[in-house]
Amino acid sequence: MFQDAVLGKSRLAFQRLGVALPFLVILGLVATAAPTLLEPSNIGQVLRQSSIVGVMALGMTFVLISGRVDLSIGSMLSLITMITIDLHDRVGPGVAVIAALGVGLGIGIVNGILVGFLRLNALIATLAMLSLLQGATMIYSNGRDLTVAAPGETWFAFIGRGQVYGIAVPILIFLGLAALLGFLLHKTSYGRRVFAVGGNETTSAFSGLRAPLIVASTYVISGLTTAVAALIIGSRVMGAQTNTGVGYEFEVIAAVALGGTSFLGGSGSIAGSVIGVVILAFLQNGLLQMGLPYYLQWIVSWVIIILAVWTDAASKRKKVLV
Amino acid sequence: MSAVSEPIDGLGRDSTNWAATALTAIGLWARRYPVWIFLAAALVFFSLKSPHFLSVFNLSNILLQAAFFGFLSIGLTLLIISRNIDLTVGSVAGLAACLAVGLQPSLGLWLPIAIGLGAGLAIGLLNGFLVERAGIDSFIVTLAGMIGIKGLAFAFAGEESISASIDLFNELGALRIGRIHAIALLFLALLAIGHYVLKHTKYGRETYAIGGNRTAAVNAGVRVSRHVIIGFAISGLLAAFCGIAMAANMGAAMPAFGLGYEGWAIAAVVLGGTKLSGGSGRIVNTLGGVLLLASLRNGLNMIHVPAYYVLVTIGGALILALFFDTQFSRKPRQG
Amino acid sequence: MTNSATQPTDDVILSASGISKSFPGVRALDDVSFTLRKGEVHALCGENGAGKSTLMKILAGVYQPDGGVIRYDGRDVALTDPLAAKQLGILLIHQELSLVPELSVAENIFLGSLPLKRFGRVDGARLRADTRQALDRLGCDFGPDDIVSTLSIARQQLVEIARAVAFQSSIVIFDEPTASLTQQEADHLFQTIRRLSESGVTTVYISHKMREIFEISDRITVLRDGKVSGGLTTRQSNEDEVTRLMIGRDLDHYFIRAERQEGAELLRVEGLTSGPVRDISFNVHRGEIVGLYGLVGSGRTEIAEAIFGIRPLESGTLSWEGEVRSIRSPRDAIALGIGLVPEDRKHQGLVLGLGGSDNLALPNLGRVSRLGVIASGLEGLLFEDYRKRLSISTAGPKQPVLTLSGGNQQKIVIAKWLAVAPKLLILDEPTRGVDVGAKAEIHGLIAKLAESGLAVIVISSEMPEIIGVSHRILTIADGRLTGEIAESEFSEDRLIAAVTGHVWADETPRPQAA
Amino acid sequence: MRNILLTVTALATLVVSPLAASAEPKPRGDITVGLAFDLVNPWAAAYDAAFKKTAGELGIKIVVLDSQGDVPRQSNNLRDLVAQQVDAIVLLPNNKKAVIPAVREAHDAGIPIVLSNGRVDESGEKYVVAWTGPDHHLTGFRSGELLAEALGGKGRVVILTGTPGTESSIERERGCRDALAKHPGIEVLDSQPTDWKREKAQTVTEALISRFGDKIDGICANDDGISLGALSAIDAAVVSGRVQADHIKVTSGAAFAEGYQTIKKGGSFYGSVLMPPEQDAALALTTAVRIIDGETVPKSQFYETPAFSRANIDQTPIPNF
Repeated sequence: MFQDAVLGKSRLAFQRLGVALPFLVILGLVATAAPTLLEPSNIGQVLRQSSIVGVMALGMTFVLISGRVDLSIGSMLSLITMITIDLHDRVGPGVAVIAALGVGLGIGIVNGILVGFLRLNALIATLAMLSLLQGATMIYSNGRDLTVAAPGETWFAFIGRGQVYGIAVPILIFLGLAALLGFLLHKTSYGRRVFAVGGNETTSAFSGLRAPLIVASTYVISGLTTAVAALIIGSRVMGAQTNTGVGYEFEVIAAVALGGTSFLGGSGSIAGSVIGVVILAFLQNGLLQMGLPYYLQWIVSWVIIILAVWTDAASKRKKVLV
Repeated sequence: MSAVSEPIDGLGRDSTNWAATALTAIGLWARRYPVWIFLAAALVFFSLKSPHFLSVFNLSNILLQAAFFGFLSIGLTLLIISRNIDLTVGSVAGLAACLAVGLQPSLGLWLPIAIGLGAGLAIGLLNGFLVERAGIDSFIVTLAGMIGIKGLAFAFAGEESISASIDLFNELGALRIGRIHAIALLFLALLAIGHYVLKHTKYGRETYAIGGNRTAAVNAGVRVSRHVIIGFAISGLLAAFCGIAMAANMGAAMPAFGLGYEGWAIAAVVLGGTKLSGGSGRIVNTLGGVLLLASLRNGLNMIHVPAYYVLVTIGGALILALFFDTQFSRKPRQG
Repeated sequence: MTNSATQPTDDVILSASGISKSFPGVRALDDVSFTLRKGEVHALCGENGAGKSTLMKILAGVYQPDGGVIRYDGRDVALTDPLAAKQLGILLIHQELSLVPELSVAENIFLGSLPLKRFGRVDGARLRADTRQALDRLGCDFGPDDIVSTLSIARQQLVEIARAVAFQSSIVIFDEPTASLTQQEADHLFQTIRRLSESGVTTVYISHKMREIFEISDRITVLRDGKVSGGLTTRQSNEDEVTRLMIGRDLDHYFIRAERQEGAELLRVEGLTSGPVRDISFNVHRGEIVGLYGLVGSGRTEIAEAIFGIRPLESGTLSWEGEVRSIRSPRDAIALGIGLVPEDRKHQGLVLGLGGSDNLALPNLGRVSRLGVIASGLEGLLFEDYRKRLSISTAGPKQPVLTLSGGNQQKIVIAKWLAVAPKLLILDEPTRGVDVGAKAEIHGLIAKLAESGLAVIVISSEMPEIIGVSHRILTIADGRLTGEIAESEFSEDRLIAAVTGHVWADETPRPQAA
Repeated sequence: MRNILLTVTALATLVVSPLAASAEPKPRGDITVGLAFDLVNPWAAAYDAAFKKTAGELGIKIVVLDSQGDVPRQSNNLRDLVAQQVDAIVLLPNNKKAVIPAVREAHDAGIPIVLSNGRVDESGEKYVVAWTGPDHHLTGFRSGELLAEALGGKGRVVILTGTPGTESSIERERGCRDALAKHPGIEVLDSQPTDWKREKAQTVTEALISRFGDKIDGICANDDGISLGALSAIDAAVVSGRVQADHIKVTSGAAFAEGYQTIKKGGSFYGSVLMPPEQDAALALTTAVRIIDGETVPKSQFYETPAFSRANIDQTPIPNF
């Protein structure tokens, strides 16, 4: 706890490097085994693939810094994608996009009320929401997958498939949101409040901050980023499946944790999360390109994540008094 | 607090008072441990709604289903009280099940079981080591482990399920003592041991100390690191128990056994009133949480809630239970 | 049992020589030597950061020295861990109570060495009996099975002391034991220490409070910057000498009372009732310093919290500048111009992981930001301003406050509230755990604030402090206002009289183990 | 290996049900049939709908229990159905071995079990009254054959599977491999899971194209969703010039409506295999009711899942999911 607290801000730069460093070494090794990994076209592809987890990781960073966690994002992703695709053909892409953001906002508010205002345990409350939203997805779609009837004729395709100056739109959305939310988290008084509430809720309340509201707001951000991720995935696939988001919550949390955001709240950064996301995506892609069977990919990811976090923890310890 | 008794005559007086005192005591207890109220409410509700719910067959059924993830909750209660968490338990269950069954053709019955349990223990030790000696947060250690250990199970067993080749294994899994499954009894026995350990042994009392005030425990000379590592080992061992018990009951094993059970197990522990912030909790109440979730799942099946709505209902019920829990069990501020 | 000696003898029980200890970047102890005699009370003084705590942690086995020799009872010893120290008979009672809230008194006392029966079962009967014996010897009014979280802080401290009795420790180290105690509780503690001393136990007493040191100790060792700056016999020394050794210069005064320039009434509290506090009425004027004196648990903190909007009012009114206002949250209070320096600095006053400037900015985010964006220039300027005005020493505005001394931490809390430009500042135990130098600075600051027209409420359980700074003292006992004492009538006896009847419930003698 | 099965196709093995009941048939309104399966994909949703529809037509009551892909939970659900004393159970086993003890318990409780769309291991067959529907292995086999046909019996192939460890994924992959193994000119480069997700199928295919470049000639996918994900990746690779248009051929098991339309348009998506849930559900439920009525039913009512490509698409009905 001590270390996390101390390193919360002052040594963030170092800390981030701490995680990235062993990864770069490992990535180098992976790249020798799979030379195609570092081809420019592949790099672009991996970055684009990482954008869905990435966008959600941005929201999760806020939630974790405020000292909470959001496990509901996987199911939320499924539900919002389903609604978006359904409305796309029934009402039109514009309404679909607005509805997606609206639903993300709404679920974020519900999560926020449960965890922020009613003070329910975040882990279990959002686990419950995970189940609830999965059910809602099934009810909404009646268990069916949905697809866009004419994927070639909608501007909606631009979100997930478009390119601007040769850069895929999802990457632009990811990096743009990262810049925006990074600014919000690190440069505004709101962001400062999030750090304060996660660092010490009582002190925040004593300082006149509305801790419940701030906690709730992080869930709203998480809901909105999940909605954006749903737009990307919906547009990329031009369809929605009931299992679209299954398991995403753990991938997102792993990426954010890798980026140095503490589970105890009060420390972390958007830049760290971006690095964590990108690292994880390259690792997954590299292992796949090495031709490892899936189970070996899982085992190797396990070992590498532990090694990276361990190296990081060890380097932190050396730098800190006692 | 005040007794509601109105003594009518000398004869009934004692008993009324006694009853009132008992009621008050139950009321107080229920306020502290509301999970039993939820459980009672669920049992009453489902009994009224389904004629089959309260049958001996079904109740022993619920107990068996509870045991499946209940094993995991026992170890997790210990760990959560000491302010740690173990997300690998589901994957460990799958791995242990595969080892115990997959090695039967070459090693017989007992050695593979021992190897399965040993693997759980070893992974627990590894998790504990990483948390304590490498100083990584247990959530991250076990989140990464969750995937990796699943990989180990697939690497060992392949994708397909493996049949148990030794009949005794299956017979043990299907064994009933009276009307109750031996596995359920094993679960209850381990739970009782867990209760004993937490309540009456040095290890148990020190568990509370570590979760409640780690510095104090260190200063008092408690070997905290060793303690926590042992805690993870216990959790791993119990997870292995869970997997092997499931394999015995189903006469087969596959890596996907126990997948996602960590969520159920943790939810049961939290519903039982154990706080994730550590330092407090009781294992009997974890039993309440486990039974509540098992009854809920079984009960929704018995009253024919449409499949999609089961997910919604369980999610909603969990939130409601959590809500009432925070309303009921607000402890007075410490003086 | 060793209860023969009545006077401190010259037997050396422990000698430490040439102790050094470095942490990365800091030389915490540099060639420190001193001796402890059997049955004496040995005070250890020094400003925060002088190395007192490090030295004590070495004696308690928490840290290992880089160099030096410790001889205990005539032989060299290696204190490799807390258990080893405990087994030798050295017990450290930490400044922050080292108890587990959810465990019983007995379990806390014997934590780490619980007596066992067969099957690893904790021997409850023996545990209880041993605990009972220790508690009785200290004259405690609670039992072995009481859960620690239900006990008052003073009683929790007794639980720690009971450890020393239970383990028949020969050296007990107290690290600022009276920080959270009222005068009466402290007096009771001194009786306990004397009792221990009479039975041959050596006490090491660390404190910032000169009065206590001179009341209780036999000898004094002063540390400065990791070195021993002096060893004194208490009876042949005085406060000034100790202070000089501690800070390396003369300290002019302890208390500078503000010139009383009483202005208009600012706050009027009428019939305030909230939780344990009942029917409190008083007022505060601009430029006035009102002292609020009462025992821990008397309700003084709750009064502050009610005024500041943290606790809901059950009844009563608050008038601000003559108008009845409702304050439902700290936001409302801050908007009116009220600041609260809370009792528990680490949990209520600071976000330890954030830097000084971040903490300072917390209630002032509006001031340091433009359209919600933090202007780091403004933030830095604000911090720099207060860093100078309050002479806060930090490595920089972003240094996490966790790593600062208690005095500097407290100054940041005060600065944070001064920066909101309050009309009323409530300070709850403003100098708890703060060293002598910083203490004087804080007292001086309070005076200056009042002189500039601010209304101040100071809550304290340190009688010299409350008498030294206040213009008027209100006494609280059992949640009620028991008296109002004007400056001309200040005396310790008056204060004690106003809050007695609510002191130790166990003042009445208890049966004691022979 | 299981090619013998092909030869026995549709040959209803005339094993008489052991439960040739003697009592008079129950009135339809009193009959309750349980359905135990995983309601996790559109195919299952369509099955569910068809099951309900058939139940309505037959005038019987049903209890539908979903085990969310969790193997132990399916055993729990079977026991829950036994506790409710349903008259028969239709089971889509999510594991062919682990479900056997629970099947046996139902059998011992006198509840007939009809397996649908999947089998249990030999050791469990004696507890099962009848088996209906198609077979995942054959579905996979057909998709493999189709790919071999598309490639002219020669080329390099990757297999995209569902979620590792799920029965349908295991069996379809094995079927596909069995079919491809018959063509010595075909080499399987790799097999990777996609968790039945289109987006993941796309990501995996992108990585595979990066790795193998234009070496990939064909993709054999476990269902149309995976195929469509892979097609998105192929399309992008064609646009960026890394892969020739229409070079890679894709076939899959379990045709979806969208896949059907895509095949019809032509291009990389060569063909798929029909797995109509309607007939499946209707057959299973009718068989269960016939057993309750005391009729003798064939032990096995297997039917062929036809493969189709653009060539014969007009003779193939459109899947409704």
